[in-house]
Amino acid sequence: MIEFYNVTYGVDKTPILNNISLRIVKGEFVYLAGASGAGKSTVLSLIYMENLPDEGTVIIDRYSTAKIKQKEIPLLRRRVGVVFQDFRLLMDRTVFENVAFPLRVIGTKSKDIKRKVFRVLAEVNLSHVRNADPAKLSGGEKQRVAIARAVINNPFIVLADEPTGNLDDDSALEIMSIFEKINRQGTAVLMATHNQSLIQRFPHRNLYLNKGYLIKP
Amino acid sequence: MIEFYNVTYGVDKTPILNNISLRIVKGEFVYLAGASGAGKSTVLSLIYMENLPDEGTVIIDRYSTAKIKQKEIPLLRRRVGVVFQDFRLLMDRTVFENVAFPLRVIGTKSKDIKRKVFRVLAEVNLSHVRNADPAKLSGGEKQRVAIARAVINNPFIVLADEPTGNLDDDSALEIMSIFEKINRQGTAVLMATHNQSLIQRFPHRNLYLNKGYLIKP
Amino acid sequence: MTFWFTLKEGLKGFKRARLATSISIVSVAFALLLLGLFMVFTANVDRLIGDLRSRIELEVFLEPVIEQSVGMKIASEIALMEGVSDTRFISKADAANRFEKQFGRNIYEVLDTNPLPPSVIIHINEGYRKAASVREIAGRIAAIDGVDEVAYQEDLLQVIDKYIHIVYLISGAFGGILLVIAFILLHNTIRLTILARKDIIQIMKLVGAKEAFIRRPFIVEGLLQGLIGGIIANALLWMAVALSRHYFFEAVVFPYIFFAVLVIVGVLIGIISSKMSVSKYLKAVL
Amino acid sequence: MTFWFTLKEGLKGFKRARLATSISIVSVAFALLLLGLFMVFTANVDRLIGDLRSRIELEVFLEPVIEQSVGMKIASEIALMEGVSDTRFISKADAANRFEKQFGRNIYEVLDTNPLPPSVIIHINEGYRKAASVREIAGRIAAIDGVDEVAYQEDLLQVIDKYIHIVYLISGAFGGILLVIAFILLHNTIRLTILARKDIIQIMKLVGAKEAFIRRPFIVEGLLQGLIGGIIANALLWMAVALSRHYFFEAVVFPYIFFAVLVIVGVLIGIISSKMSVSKYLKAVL
Ligand SMILES: Nc1ncnc2c1ncn2[C@@H]1O[C@H](COP(=O)(O)OP(=O)(O)OP(=O)(O)O)[C@@H](O)[C@H]1O
Ligand SMILES: Nc1ncnc2c1ncn2[C@@H]1O[C@H](COP(=O)(O)OP(=O)(O)OP(=O)(O)O)[C@@H](O)[C@H]1O
Ligand SMILES: [Mg+2]
Ligand SMILES: [Mg+2]
Repeated sequence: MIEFYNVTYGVDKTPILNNISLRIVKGEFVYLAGASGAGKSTVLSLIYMENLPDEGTVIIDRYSTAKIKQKEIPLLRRRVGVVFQDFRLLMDRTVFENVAFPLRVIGTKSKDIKRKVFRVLAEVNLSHVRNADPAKLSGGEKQRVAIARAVINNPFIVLADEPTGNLDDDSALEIMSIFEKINRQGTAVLMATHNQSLIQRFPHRNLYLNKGYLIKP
Repeated sequence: MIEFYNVTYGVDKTPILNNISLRIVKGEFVYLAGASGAGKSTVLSLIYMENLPDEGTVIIDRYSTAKIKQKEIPLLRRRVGVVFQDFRLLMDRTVFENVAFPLRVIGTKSKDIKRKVFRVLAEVNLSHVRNADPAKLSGGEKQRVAIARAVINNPFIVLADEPTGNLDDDSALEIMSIFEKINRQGTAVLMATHNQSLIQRFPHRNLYLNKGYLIKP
Repeated sequence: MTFWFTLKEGLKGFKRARLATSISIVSVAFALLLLGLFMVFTANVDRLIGDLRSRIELEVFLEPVIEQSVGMKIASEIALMEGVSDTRFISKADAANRFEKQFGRNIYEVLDTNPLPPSVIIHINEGYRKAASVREIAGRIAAIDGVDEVAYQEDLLQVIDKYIHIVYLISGAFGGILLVIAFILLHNTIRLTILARKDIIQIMKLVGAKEAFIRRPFIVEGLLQGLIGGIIANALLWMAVALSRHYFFEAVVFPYIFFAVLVIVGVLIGIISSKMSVSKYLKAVL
Repeated sequence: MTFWFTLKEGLKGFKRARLATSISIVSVAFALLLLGLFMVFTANVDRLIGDLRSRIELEVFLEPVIEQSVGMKIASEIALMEGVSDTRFISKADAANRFEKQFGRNIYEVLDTNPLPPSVIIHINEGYRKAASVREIAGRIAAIDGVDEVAYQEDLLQVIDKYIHIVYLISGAFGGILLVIAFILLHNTIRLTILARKDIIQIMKLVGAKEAFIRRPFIVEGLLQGLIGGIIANALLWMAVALSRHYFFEAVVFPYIFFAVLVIVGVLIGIISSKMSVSKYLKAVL
């Protein structure tokens, strides 16, 4: 369902990823570990196609970087939920509208939007700040808004870039249980993380990146 | 050296901090723990005086919120290094210039700036990206730039808001050893963090916040 | 559904970027006001030139010995000719009065008889106030029995004919420059308001919004900026016209179509600029 | 040291916000061009009115029986009077020629003798071309022996005197409105370029920079925007003047001081706007 074939990617002749091949099947839960600057966020960016590989092919669902048309990219992204490392919230609207945005994009009815957003906000413990300005939230609260937005649209895979980095251990456990739950419902999860204790507590397949190379386990 | 006397702070009638009293002495290393949204970042903001208490007094070095003049605040801030949770890098200039900024502010000579910045960048392992655009760095790299900027000016205290949130364990250990080192040199450190394993590995006094209240140990 | 969502989003864009949008509206209003002032100015210059042309008169000198009644018959004959709007008969006595005015002496002081010829002063219809047509009319009149000579300020007419082009050219060039300037100013302002939101545009794209979906509310916002700016410009322009009617000329010309022109120009620039700017940032990220 | 750092920072600001700054410079240039065009326009209208006034002439009719030599003596006597710039003597023969031109007939065809008086045409010095002064001069001339009557277009003079105020008032009002518009447009553009960097300003403040330290490079940047915009405006204005000299009037007036005025206005607005906007965001955070 997600396949990398000998993917190489660089910026300005600096290689960032070298000859990466990997496969994530439907409904799998996979960690992406590696030191700071190893290329984890870059791997994720190739999946939601913010970046395209210099060499090799990335295949996501029925889309291949070899032949995807530019106007198909939004359709791909609606099926992939992303928790960005720097959150990338829409700072010009409320928490509610941030979470609702992926539903607005596909033209969901207002009533359904309201119902779904309320449910997801409750799951991440943010019901009380739904009308707040995201800029004023604490780091962990922003992170949870990003998570809510990533899962609202029932994607087939959620890419989570360090989704517990700004969370205390209790909140991190809660968030992990949310990811476990959506994973049990059939959604694949690819989580870039440094949190070794989480990896040990919730064991799943682990991809390890080192300076742009995928290390065989 | 840092003293909170019955400090209360809120926004729009929502209380965020309630009746906080604490003291951090010269050269101490103190953790500030607590769940997401407990008010850790807000406590730090009262120290560098982005926010002023609604009630009570905060005394930092020779400045008291009761009588500090607005134009003295920059002077205070030059003595307090802050690693912001969201980094707050100057996105319009290079990594080098970001780290150099606190020195420019006090009019340090270019030659000295170069020497000092190079040394600090080497300590946080960022020498190779010194001319990069901060927006393009990985999460952990941005965090290390923020740390470098906080310590460049030999502050008497460094406030670090979740400074290892985006770092893998190895990098986190390295960063911790940097903080330990500057602490040994006499700089106080107040670190808001969720990372229990770090707290256990490097034991120091721990302040615990819960929903805006400081819990007595 | 989508239409209303788009409109609502466009309106919300105002609130979301309140400062930028209000700065932009003020700029739009003032650039359009400028354009409006120039249009009013041009309309008034045009009216003035029309006035000048309407003052053209031909003086037809008749034979000095002609009977007054015959002269008046010739005058009414001329009045019926194509291109002539009206005629006025100047008798020998009227001519003597004019002589005195012009030379400061009564002609009867110097002479016993009045040697001055009677004449007919004629005005020309609007469509015929050009050197060529007037010359043609003068020729036809000169052929009438009893007419001695036809005099008119041919050189003035030629000057008007010649300079009118220059006046219109200058007005046109100035108006063109002004339109370009107003366009550039509005366009730049709207670009800057969207530049301030380029992150938002890029995030929307990364979260799966199609380009059209992102673009539409911004276009609506640009349209509304142009519309509101146009309305404010109209109000200011109307005040300026009312003030100048009160203090300077009551006769300031102000075609109400200008109101529509300003609003339309504002709305078009708003739409085009928003669309161009948003597209730029949409292209900046994959 | 600090001066050079500030200047360098201001220059770097250009590179750091290249798009915003270039949009702003273009806006500044065009708003100033506008102002320049208007100043040129006004200067030319002023020249034109001066021209019109310089055409004022008085015609002094002498006694018809006077000797030509006496008439010429009177003419040179008048030429020496205060306010008179030059005189031209029209003999009886010249008057006869003028009669023929005006009435279409040779005066000797009708009469044996020439009854037309000789006259003196006089022009007035620049400072005296007002209805009151001219009336006073005419009075003094009328008192001279041998002068029969003094004729001039008093009504034309009164019209110029009356309307000149209105023309200057309108020009002044229009110029004032234009200055306000140009100011608002520039100010808004520069505000928007700084709005796009408000985060930077706030971060600087949080890291211990004093307000003046943050403000200075932005002010330098605003100054440079105004300066560059002014220079571009001057180049465009000079092109416009050169083109209109080539295609329309060779005599287009263009005082070179305008170059300086545009640059100074641009620089002032750049400085003031930057300063105001930065201060706003400096106050937004403690
Ligand atoms: N657009 C870019 N231009 C230049 N260098 C880039 C760009 N994007 C990423 N890099 C570099 O590529 C390397 C990998 O970046 P990436 O963000 O993928 O790391 P990461 O594994 O996510 O690290 P972290 O754990 O710190 O977030 C980094 O050294 C980064 O500086
Ligand atoms: N300017 C503000 N306006 C409204 N609410 C605010 C503002 N600043 C902070 N808050 C709220 O105050 C609470 C405490 O925020 P703070 O950032 O101090 O938490 P924190 O302990 O740092 O959390 P985290 O670990 O998630 O960073 C949060 O619920 C936050 O939403
Ligand atoms: Mg990363
Ligand atoms: Mg925080």
